[in-house]
Amino acid sequence: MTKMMYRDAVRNTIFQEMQRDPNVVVLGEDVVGGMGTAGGPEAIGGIWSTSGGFYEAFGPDRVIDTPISESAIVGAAGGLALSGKRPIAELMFADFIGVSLDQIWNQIAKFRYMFGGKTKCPAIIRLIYGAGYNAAAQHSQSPHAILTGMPGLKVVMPSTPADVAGMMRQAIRDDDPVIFMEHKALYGVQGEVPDDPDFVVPFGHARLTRAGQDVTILATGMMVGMAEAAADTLAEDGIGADVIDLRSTSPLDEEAILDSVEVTGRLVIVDEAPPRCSLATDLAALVANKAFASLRAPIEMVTAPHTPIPFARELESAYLPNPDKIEAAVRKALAYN
Amino acid sequence: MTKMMYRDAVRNTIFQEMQRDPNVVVLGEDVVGGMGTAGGPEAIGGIWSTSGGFYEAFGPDRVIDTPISESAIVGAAGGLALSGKRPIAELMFADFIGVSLDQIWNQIAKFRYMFGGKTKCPAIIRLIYGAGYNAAAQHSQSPHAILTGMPGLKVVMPSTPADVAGMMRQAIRDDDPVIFMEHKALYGVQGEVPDDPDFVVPFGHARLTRAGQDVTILATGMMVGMAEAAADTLAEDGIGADVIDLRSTSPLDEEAILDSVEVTGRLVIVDEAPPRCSLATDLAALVANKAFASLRAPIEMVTAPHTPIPFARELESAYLPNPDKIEAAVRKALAYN
Amino acid sequence: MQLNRTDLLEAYRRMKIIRDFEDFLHDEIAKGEIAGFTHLYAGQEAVAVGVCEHLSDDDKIVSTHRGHGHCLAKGCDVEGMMKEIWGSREGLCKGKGGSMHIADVDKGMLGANGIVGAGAPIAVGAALAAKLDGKGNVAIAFSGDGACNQGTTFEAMNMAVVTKAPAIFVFENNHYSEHTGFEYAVGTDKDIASRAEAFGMKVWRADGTDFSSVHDTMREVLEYVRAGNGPAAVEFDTERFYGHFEGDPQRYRGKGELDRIRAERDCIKKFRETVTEAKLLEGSDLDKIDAEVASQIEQAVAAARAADRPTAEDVLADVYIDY
Amino acid sequence: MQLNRTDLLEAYRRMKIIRDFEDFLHDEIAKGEIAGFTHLYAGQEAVAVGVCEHLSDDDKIVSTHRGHGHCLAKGCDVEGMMKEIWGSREGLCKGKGGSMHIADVDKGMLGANGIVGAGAPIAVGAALAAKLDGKGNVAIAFSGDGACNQGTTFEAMNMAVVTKAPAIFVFENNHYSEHTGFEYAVGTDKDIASRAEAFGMKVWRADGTDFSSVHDTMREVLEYVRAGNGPAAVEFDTERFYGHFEGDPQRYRGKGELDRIRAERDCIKKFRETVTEAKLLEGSDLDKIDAEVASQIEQAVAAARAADRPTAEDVLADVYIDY
Ligand SMILES: Cc1ncc(C[n+]2csc(CCOP(=O)(O)OP(=O)(O)O)c2C)c(N)n1
Ligand SMILES: Cc1ncc(C[n+]2csc(CCOP(=O)(O)OP(=O)(O)O)c2C)c(N)n1
Ligand SMILES: [Mg+2]
Ligand SMILES: [Mg+2]
Repeated sequence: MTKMMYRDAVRNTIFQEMQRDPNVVVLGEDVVGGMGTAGGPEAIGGIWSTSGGFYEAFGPDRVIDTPISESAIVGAAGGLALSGKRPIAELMFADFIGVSLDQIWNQIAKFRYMFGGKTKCPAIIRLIYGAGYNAAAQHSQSPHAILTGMPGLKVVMPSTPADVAGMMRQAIRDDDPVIFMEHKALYGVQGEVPDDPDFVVPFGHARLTRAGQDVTILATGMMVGMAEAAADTLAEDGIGADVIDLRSTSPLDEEAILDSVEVTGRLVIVDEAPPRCSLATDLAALVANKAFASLRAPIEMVTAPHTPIPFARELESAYLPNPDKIEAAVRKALAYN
Repeated sequence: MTKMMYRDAVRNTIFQEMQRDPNVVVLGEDVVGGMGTAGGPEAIGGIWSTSGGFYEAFGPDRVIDTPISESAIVGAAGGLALSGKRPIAELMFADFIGVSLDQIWNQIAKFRYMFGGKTKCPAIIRLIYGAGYNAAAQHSQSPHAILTGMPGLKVVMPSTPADVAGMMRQAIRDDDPVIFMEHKALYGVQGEVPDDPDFVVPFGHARLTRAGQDVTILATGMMVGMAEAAADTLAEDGIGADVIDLRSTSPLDEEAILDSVEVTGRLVIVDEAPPRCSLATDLAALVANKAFASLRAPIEMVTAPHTPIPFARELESAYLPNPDKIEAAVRKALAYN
Repeated sequence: MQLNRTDLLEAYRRMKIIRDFEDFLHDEIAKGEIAGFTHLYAGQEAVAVGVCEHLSDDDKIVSTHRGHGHCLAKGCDVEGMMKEIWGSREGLCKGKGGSMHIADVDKGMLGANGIVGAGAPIAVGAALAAKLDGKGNVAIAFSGDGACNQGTTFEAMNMAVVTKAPAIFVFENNHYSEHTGFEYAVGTDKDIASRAEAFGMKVWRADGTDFSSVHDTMREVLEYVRAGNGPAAVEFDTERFYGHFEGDPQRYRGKGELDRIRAERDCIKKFRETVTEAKLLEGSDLDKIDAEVASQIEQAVAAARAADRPTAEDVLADVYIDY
Repeated sequence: MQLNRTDLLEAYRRMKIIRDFEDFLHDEIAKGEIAGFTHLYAGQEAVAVGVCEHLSDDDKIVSTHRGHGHCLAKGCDVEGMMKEIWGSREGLCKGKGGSMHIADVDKGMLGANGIVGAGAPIAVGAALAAKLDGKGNVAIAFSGDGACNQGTTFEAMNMAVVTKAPAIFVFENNHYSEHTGFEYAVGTDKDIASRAEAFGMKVWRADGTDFSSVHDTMREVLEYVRAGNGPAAVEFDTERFYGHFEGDPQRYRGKGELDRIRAERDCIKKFRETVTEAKLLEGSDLDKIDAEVASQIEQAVAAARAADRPTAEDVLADVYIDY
């Protein structure tokens, strides 16, 4: 085990896999940094410091600094993947799927199906997502619902450095396109990461981070820590919560969710995104369909409101879920008879 | 009342509103048709025949034929709307939101909020959507969930010529941005349309198309007819269904849904799109949260599978919901005790 | 014409396969047996064939909604394509893709594409892969005159220049995007090639209805790009014989325009005239190919009609490799 | 310099307001009191002011992530902006937009924009509205050298040409997009203006650090566009003084580069030198403005610090007009 930050788990895993497999290629804006300047390549690494040293180690054909052209970046990842490479494209902010969605949705996600299963497209699209930086409406979004809804994509949302490492390695070795979502507010979080160079976290396996009998709390990304904080507070009152970090939303570990709800009968879903047609509603619908008999209270959802993300500190705080809101939702679910 | 086709209700309402209000402008690819050709403007009207005669009546400044540049089309609609116009932008296929999503999602939907409520953006984006034409994975999609999930947008999905007329007129007079979804398989459907030049169908009001006590069926667009067909068959067996055509998904008529489920206790949701993070899950979650006490059976969802839309006739038929699948879902919901 | 007899016969055969394939579909679609939206390539054969004759399976192409010609020129199986268009599970894409999505990645054919402009970025990716492999392969993006207004096409050109990717942008200017004229929709005083030039690329222009002009031009282009000089662009002036999609009444055409282009700008007719006049081939050589191709298409159609239909279970397969 | 004394004083004041506004923010952000991502415009003032001095409220501009300068030049309220950046509910956007989304539609300022390249299509729409109104108004899209690689920018240029929209594309080439050099990311032998030219537009080029050059050039451009000749593009060579965003250590700069541009390419310094040497204004006139602006900024900051903070309920307002 080595202790490292979430962001370093991203960087180090990609670096190791690039050493292992010459077909792994990264591309994106400023993934080198300093191209065409007096400072020269790597004058400043990627703006998230997740590709430092790559250019020097692997050169311009495998570490491709691109112009501001997200459609071309994702499209190029598609072309690379169809040509036998394992591209990792970075979109600096997840919000930039807006300018590149066609290539994600209508191309990369669908090649295999449209081509009758005769090809594979092992492309990774890294999305740095989430609120917490007061970056306002266009640099803070969590568009995981849109992507989870797209057949052909796998969508992963690790919340710890270890999961980042294990899921990034899995993503790189996976033969399907993977949306790899990194929460920007977690970049500085520290954690132990296994040293095994083949350590992978397979997709579709949720992680139980707290165990309890009274309520099930589902969360992803930055919401996991909030759910844990709420669970810890509730535990002081003798209320036991299963906190389930879904880790990947597509594939989804339905079993873990249903098994837990069968025991607890009460479900609280935490989602950083606005409420409509969201991951929260997806999970609620799953349970309302497949574990209806076990449900003993209305399904509670703690989400952002149906608004864009506001700028000011007070507004963003009010916008986001937090442990208090989660706790309140749990108490509401428990109060129902 | 005048009998006309769904497509003519689109065309005629826009035409009337353009006569009434000089600020209404339409733009899109081939909305004139024949520009820069020997045949000349309107040699062929819009490819969906929903803008015939516009150019002749209103000229090039109000009927703007554009290059194949969907981002610029939607963006221009945004700029027109911020400048006091009421633009109606046509995306020939809803699937083309892929190449223009940023302008829909991060611009038009958010201007009002980002600008502190000090402006309005009365733009309409017409999306011709849906399967049924064997147009395969990139020309058949129903991306209403993605758009419904976006705060700032209103999303409407009329299923009859009368609703097309009433909702298009409302959309044009509405001060918020509206996604106007026209199902291509309904274009040829006939229906009576009120002659009143001010006839509007306000958003957020569902339409009860069949009334019954045993089950609630929710549907939109092409799914409404299928739900009605299933209800009619079920009626022969004495099973009564409320069939609710939501008409707009944002705003959503929560009351109509909850009131019905309170009576029936059983819910079947029909959605043409794939299942994950869909409108179907959105509605299920609403009911699982707000009408839990009334629910007497698991919520059933009849949706497309989690796959892209296949080409072949047999495959597309198998992919889509149909009255048989809806009937089976209803029977399943009724069988539950 | 720098080709030997075998190559000329092969080029003619390919063009003729495309033409017959499309002529057949044109008639058949009118009868209603074929589902979906179909965009026919007839008239533009010299471009697809003149380009692809230079390529190996390791060179990639990315095509458009009007993709049959590119597929056939790149070596996709005629019968597999016909079956695909018929929606058979024996089709090249098991009936899942249809006309707008035919692909054969093993042959370097990375797909027709229903989204105008989507191909160019994908081609840049394929070109970057070729650059990494360092074997002198290239990737070609076919785009129409309409597609050259889509942002993705521009981004791709710029990115190819920046990354020195061995990508070639082949613009087939058939003067129309759907029902709109090139003169209207492409806002430039000049041509598409000049735009590409402004992105820092070396460009070529040629008559796309003249096979030898296409073929000779592409020889130069490919030499240039394979040598590691970065991307290039070529604009071919060409003609489409049928409507934008099947069913299009083409009222935007000038009086007699279709007759004129059929008479004066038919690349296959011109090829025949040139090679027979220059005594490179005999008319009888070509007649023989005509007959062979006619029966090949007939057989493909018979096979497509008889082929297995997909079943409901097939819908769920091929979304992911696992899961 | 074709300006009279009043106009010169006004131009200087506007530039100075921007400079002080940004210098102040630079220091303040380092202290951590201000939230979010902030991109400072200092160094480029002559462009924003030289362009906007020609415009009325009915002329529209669309800005970028680096928008403070454009906002201030277009007449947005200094205090309202400062409050917005502070996240106050008294801010120009009630604290909902912040630095990257400041707008004042009534002043013809259609918003800064966090999405690189998103502004150009919006400006085309505003230009089409102006065309429809027929009063000779224009719409201007400001774009950086990096933004000129985004597909939307190209689409907008083409669409403006096709629709003869009175749009002006102002490219501020400050040689960097984030940490990447213009020479690398813009794949052309030439400049941005040449690209715009290839889209069929008339183009101009000028030194963006020389106010009079910007102002004179824009006079010509605006005459051309207001006269109904369709769109135009201008490229201004300029410099940014601070990092890409606040916190950027600028290691991509050459040795002494920042000192050199501060010494030789400071548009405000150059303005002062030119107008005093030419005896158009006295140094004391300018000193007086300096003092006034300094206190204006100080007051704005004091007001921002004291202004009402937004509350949790404010989150829900302003999404829709009704519902
Ligand atoms: C993104 C997108 N916009 C619009 C369309 C509809 N469409 C299909 S083909 C076409 C015209 C294409 O013109 P061109 O590129 O010249 O190709 P051609 O049809 O002439 O071969 C259009 C507008 C589409 N398929 N995709
Ligand atoms: C679509 C999109 N891609 C990337 C970014 C991240 N980003 C913000 S500013 C910037 C550089 C812009 O460079 P330029 O256009 O030259 O403007 P400048 O910063 O020099 O003013 C980038 C890459 C973004 N905001 N939006
Ligand atoms: Mg064309
Ligand atoms: Mg710049």
